[in-house]
Amino acid sequence: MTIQLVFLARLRERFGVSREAFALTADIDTVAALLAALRKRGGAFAEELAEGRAFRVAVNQDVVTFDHPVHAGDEVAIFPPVTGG
Amino acid sequence: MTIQLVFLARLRERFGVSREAFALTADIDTVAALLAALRKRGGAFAEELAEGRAFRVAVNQDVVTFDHPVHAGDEVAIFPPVTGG
Amino acid sequence: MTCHVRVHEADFDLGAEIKALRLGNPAIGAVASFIGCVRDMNEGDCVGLMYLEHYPGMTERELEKICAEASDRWEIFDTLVIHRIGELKPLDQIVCVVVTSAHRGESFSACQFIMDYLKTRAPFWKRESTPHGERWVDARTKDDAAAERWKQ
Amino acid sequence: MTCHVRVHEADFDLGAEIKALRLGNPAIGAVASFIGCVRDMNEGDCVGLMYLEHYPGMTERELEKICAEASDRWEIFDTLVIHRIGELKPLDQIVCVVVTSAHRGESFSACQFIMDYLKTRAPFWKRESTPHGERWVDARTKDDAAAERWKQ
Repeated sequence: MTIQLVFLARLRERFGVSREAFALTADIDTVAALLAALRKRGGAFAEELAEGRAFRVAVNQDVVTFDHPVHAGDEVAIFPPVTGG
Repeated sequence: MTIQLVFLARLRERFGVSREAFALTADIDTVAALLAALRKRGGAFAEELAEGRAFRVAVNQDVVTFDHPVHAGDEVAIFPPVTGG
Repeated sequence: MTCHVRVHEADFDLGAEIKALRLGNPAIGAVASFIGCVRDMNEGDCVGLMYLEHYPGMTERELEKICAEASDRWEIFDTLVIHRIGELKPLDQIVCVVVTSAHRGESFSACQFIMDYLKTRAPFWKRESTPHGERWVDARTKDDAAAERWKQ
Repeated sequence: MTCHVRVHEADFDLGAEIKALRLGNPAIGAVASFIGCVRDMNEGDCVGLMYLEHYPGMTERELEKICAEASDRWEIFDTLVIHRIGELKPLDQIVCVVVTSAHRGESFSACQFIMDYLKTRAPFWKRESTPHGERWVDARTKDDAAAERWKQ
């Protein structure tokens, strides 16, 4: 019952990690619930993922809204607004 | 008291001439008057330069409206709508 | 802002032209370009050969005026227009337009503006050879409409 | 319609890419293209180096989706997107987009659409080195506005 978390660019630097396995609990069934759990870690997580901060979430490489479900085996990426091109 | 007439593309082919010296008379002081004089030649000139036909006139390489003056020494080009690019 | 206009029979190499335009200007962030090519079909007929006539002198003048108008309207660095004349065949390049600027919106708009005005104002004429014989290409009202929208 | 997407460190040659796209398709009458380059100034600071990070896998997917959307909206033949990653310096090419079509309006619109969507949806991030140190580039609201107008 784990998911792969992926952090990119400025968030990867701030969190000091680019990829981690995250154990889902029964109450973490949406992106919103996952974000709440990550915020509880405090520090950079609480700060960068606070409501109103500009970041995006992709589940299995598709950008989603925060009510999107999260299932075991998913790859969930969190990253700043994109700046390529 | 002459001008240089220049005919291009389809009009050059229809008139069978690409460039000719044209002697101005006192009554030919505008593009409109010049066109009237050319129409009097009949044949392809009357046909192609008839009112309502699509052609353009440039005096000294600037496209002009038919009320534009014509002076000795001018280069007056008559050509179909352009189709480059 | 520099405006480069060339009208000749020889082919061109867009990549090399862009390299030359960008040379030593690190303020350029955007390069928009366009190439027009000879198609093998037009108005439902196969096209074997195409002949491009122009009005020497006026052509260059008109293209320079169009580029100057573009640089009055948008913040751009360089404009380049190359238009070929003479005999061309399907797949040949006919024309290219390149515009450089700091940000992309300006070069995109200016490049399209120059092509739209070139199509309706630059004195070039196409004659095509088809199975039914030779014919002068008719001006398209669609091109007039494309140029017209820049007046709004 | 074919969509070509490439994400890599190596530089690219726009002229050669266009030649390869056009090869053997005499129905192509128009090729619109765009190159984005590293500028030596951004937000008022000198930029010495730039580093481009991306999200492997999602990047290619997203670019392919954007190209597919473009070909749903306009009658176009091929789309090509090349985006570089890793370390870049001023004057380097970052990205190119090429679109081919029969007539110019379609390739111009599709090319600009792809760039606007790439800027707001493709997972790339820029980090710049300036005299004040390293910084991640902020997303521009102007880019959101550029993408937004295609929804009308």
